Amino acid sequence: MSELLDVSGDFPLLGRTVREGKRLVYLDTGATAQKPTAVLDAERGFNERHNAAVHRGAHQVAEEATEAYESARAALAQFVGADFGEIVWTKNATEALNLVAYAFLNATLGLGGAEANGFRLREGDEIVVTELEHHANLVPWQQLAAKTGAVLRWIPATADGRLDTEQLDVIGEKTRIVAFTHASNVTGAITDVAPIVERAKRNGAMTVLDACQSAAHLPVDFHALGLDFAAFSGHKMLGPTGVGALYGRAALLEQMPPFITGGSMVEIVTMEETTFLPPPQRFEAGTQMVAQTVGLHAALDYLSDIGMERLAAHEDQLTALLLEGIASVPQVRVLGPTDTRDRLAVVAFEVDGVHPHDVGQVLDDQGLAVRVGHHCAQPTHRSFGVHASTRASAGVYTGAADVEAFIAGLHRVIDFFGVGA
Amino acid sequence: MSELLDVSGDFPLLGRTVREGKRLVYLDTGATAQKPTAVLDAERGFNERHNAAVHRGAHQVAEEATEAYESARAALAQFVGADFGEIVWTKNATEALNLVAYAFLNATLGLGGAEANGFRLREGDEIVVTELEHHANLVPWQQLAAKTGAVLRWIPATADGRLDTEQLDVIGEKTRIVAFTHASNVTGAITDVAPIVERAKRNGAMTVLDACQSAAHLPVDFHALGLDFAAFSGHKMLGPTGVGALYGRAALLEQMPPFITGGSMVEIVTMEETTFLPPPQRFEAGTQMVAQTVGLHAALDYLSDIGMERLAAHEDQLTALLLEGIASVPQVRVLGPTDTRDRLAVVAFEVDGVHPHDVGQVLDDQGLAVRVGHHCAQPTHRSFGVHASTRASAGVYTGAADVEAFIAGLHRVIDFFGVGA
Amino acid sequence: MASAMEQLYQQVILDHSRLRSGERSLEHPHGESFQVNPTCGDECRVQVRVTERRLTELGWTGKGCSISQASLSVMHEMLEGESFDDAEELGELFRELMRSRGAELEPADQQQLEDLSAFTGVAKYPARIKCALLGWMALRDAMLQAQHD
Amino acid sequence: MASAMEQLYQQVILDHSRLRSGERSLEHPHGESFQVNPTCGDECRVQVRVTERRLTELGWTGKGCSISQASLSVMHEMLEGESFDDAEELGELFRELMRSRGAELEPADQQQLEDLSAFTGVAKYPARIKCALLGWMALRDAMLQAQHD
Ligand SMILES: Cc1ncc(COP(=O)(O)O)c(C=O)c1O
Ligand SMILES: Cc1ncc(COP(=O)(O)O)c(C=O)c1O
Repeated sequence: MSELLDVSGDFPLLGRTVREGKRLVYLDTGATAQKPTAVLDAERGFNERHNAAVHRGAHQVAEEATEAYESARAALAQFVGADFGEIVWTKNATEALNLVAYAFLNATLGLGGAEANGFRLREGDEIVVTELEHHANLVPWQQLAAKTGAVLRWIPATADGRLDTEQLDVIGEKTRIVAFTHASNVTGAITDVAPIVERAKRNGAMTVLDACQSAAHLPVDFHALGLDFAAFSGHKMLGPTGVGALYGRAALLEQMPPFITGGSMVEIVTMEETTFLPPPQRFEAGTQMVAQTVGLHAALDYLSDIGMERLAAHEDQLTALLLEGIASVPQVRVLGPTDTRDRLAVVAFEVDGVHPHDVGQVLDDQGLAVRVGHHCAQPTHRSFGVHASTRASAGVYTGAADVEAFIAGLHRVIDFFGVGA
Repeated sequence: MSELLDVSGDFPLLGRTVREGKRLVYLDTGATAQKPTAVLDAERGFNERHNAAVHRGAHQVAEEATEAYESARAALAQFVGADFGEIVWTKNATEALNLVAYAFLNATLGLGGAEANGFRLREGDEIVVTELEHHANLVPWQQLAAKTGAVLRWIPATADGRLDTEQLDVIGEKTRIVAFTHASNVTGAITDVAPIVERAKRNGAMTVLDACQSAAHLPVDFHALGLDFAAFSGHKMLGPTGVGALYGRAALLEQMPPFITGGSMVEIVTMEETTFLPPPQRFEAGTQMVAQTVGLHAALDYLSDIGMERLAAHEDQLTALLLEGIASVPQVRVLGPTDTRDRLAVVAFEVDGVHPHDVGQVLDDQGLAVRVGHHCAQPTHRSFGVHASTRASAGVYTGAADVEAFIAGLHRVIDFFGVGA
Repeated sequence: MASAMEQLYQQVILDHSRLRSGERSLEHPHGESFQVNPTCGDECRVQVRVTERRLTELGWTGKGCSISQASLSVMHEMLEGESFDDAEELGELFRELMRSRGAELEPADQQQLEDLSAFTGVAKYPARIKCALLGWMALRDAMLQAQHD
Repeated sequence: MASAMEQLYQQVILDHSRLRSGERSLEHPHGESFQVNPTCGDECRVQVRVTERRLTELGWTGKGCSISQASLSVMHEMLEGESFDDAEELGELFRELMRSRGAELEPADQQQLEDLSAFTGVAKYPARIKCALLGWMALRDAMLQAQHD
């Protein structure tokens, strides 16, 4: 076993205590990550020196703001294996996924001219999702289907919370879109992307990857994966809230009609009609989350300094510790793979006879911050026959002591509710 | 004349220099405002102590984050004369306006059930905008019209850049939506809201106010104005980038189908279909700009401490100084009212024989940051027979010395390009 | 002194979450309501049968945490057979308790709340208040429905 | 030493912005392109007539700042009558100049750029680079079109 990282000192929030002086053990990184000082400094520094409207005006501060904003885009493109113009800023991954779904809707309603033909859906066209999706990569497609007459189909999950690769036949001739997660935020399972992309391509369908969990914890390369679109959020990657991004293959972004419309994405506007700028500006209407892109840039630098390979190795060890510790508590059932292969350090579980809210409460009382509920993935929970779970998830700043405290906490849950053997 | 405010010391960015040591005179507040230290501290403080996913999980930090997020909503509601549940967070005003337009579209496409009947458009229904709109309050309505067969009509501008109140007859029986600005970001003219709301109501049309410029510089009370919707942005109100809001009358928000869909806005999700939460959650999909709402809350506190009446009086004096100074330069023509009545401290102008870019450049060289271009309002410029202008706009931190420097700068422009009399 | 968490999980609550008094479906209810806690997907259905503004029968089904289940169970014990007015009054008092942030109650209120006063500790945990109130929201809805029919 | 702004507005540029060499519409152009600078709405239309990959005629119309107008004027003076290859080479060199952030050019390049070297100062103002390049984008487009017809 290689050395674990030891960087929690970089994260001011982790120094605080909760519930009458208990050390905070933050195991909710799957929901949102804490931010290193470097990120907070970068964001504040921007606001103190370079804040102005971007892509406008000829004054020096505006020039600097534009430079900061666009260099964050360049850094992000490089970080995820994309070209500069293939990154569209959004407020979060959810908006990014909706952007794609609404491009299909708007094209289907006749916008975008002949260029947008590839985005027009016909009744009976199929959209394929999976049973492991976060609601953000399920509900927009349901809505699109309801509005266009397309049919929603899905790849089911296996009993241990992976995609059932025996059932990729769901993707067929009628499939126009395949939207799937790179890693489940419930089971932690990492998807083998290649066979899905291969089958989608063979059938002429576009691929949309939910990279929310993966981009934050693994090295990703969207070009190498051959994807058409991918969505992710800054706040999961040590960046600020309020910023996310869509990756879109250049040729496809070119063809898409806009989603949100307004200032800074137009060419010529008359009272009667409007022509639009090329991507990525076409999809960035109004004043953007500029300071937040600068914060995210600092987060990417921080992650790159560590190295995503090293981060992934660090988290693999934590996964092993988590699964091992949990295995020692017989009342606990993991919802997801129980080995570390192709798996993030995200572990959802049930405690026999104790509701997740109650589990979480007793853990919280010990300073252990976990997530309880359905984690925005009700169908995934239903596939396990439960409607909610407790989830512990690790990040760059999580250490072995955190996992130990967590396992001790689980024993206290068992004792407190008297559900011991 | 009462005392001008003197608070520029609260704004770190204003202490910097540009272009080889020149004092920065920031006259681009109409585009985006600078932020006081209190705002930067609040945002950072949140990130250092309370950052977590809101409305989820049972741990203490998540509770605190939720409390911070919702108390920002309460503060904003109070600030603009709305009820708590009538404020929906968005990334900017542009998204807020699109949210309303897309609610109409989605209802028209059959979503939202019988409740959403009031949002269904039929071919020939009319949407009324004005010639003074920012693209953010024009293009989304053009798009909605193109997609639904509704017809776009507009109230023209007068020669001095106000709404032509003689032409309110554009609002008639067929009108379903009247979208208009509270204050033009080009001419600075403040709209007399009452007669427009009255006429809209009489014809059963909904009203959508673009309050971007007004909410930042005047006391506003959306209930008192009898509005149905209003949109505005945090970054113009001394708050962070990346946060804005929609005000919607409670009864109407209830009836609207969602816009962006995903996590945190759903009730029950199956693979087949989804039911949605009540407003405002229904319209807040995915992880929100939580730290930014906290920053905005601090901005509102800062503004309230000063008092919006006092701020408006301060800015009125600056308007007078600006208009007076400009009147002394014969080569300059103001695009907008030349008296201070019902007018913001936003002054766009032409310099005879000098292109706005060149005007802005020479001003910039003296440390004067103004905006050049069409300010996202091409039709407004066209109504003046120009395609671009230079714009100086003031804020809480602007002082008389700034205006003096600006007028001196204008003289230098005249000299530099040799267009003097 | 008991910790905040021990105050939260008082024995009354733990007992009621196992007792589940009134957990059953009614036939031909006059009013019913289904409520979901969006955080966790916890659900409950409350059904009522009514005679002259009196809850002659009150039944519930659902899945949820100990707080939500105990709250339903106590609700059933205290309100089945009671008048609408009493139910509304108790509901209002309970909602007030939940807004109290865990402050001590007046002795009179405490007496009226009976077993419900065991939920005082819940008010210190904002995220759990919804759990305690879920069944009461459903009851209010169900009563409204029964009134209108 | 001249300030950055004085370097930006060299006399050549101010002169050309008034001279407006080549400002006219062509009849029956073989290629034309309309470009807009989204920041300010500045527009230009460049039209070309072509014989054997040579720009026999080059005309432009448009409204814009001194930088964009001067750039079009110099472009006309230098390229009317020249071959596509020369036009492409010069355009590429000019784009390089604009990316240089105002660094000194090699003497050979400077010589080839002739009056265009007066635009060196523009490269220090990122927001103005688009102004200088607007006409050149239109020219490239118009030539492409003429080639395809
Ligand atoms: C009048 C007006 N409306 C709308 C907007 C758009 O606001 P935002 O860019 O923050 O979405 C602006 C500012 O740019 C504005 O001044
Ligand atoms: C797998 C997955 N997809 C999508 C999302 C949505 O991301 P956001 O809430 O930042 O839009 C999340 C996080 O909540 C996630 O974990």
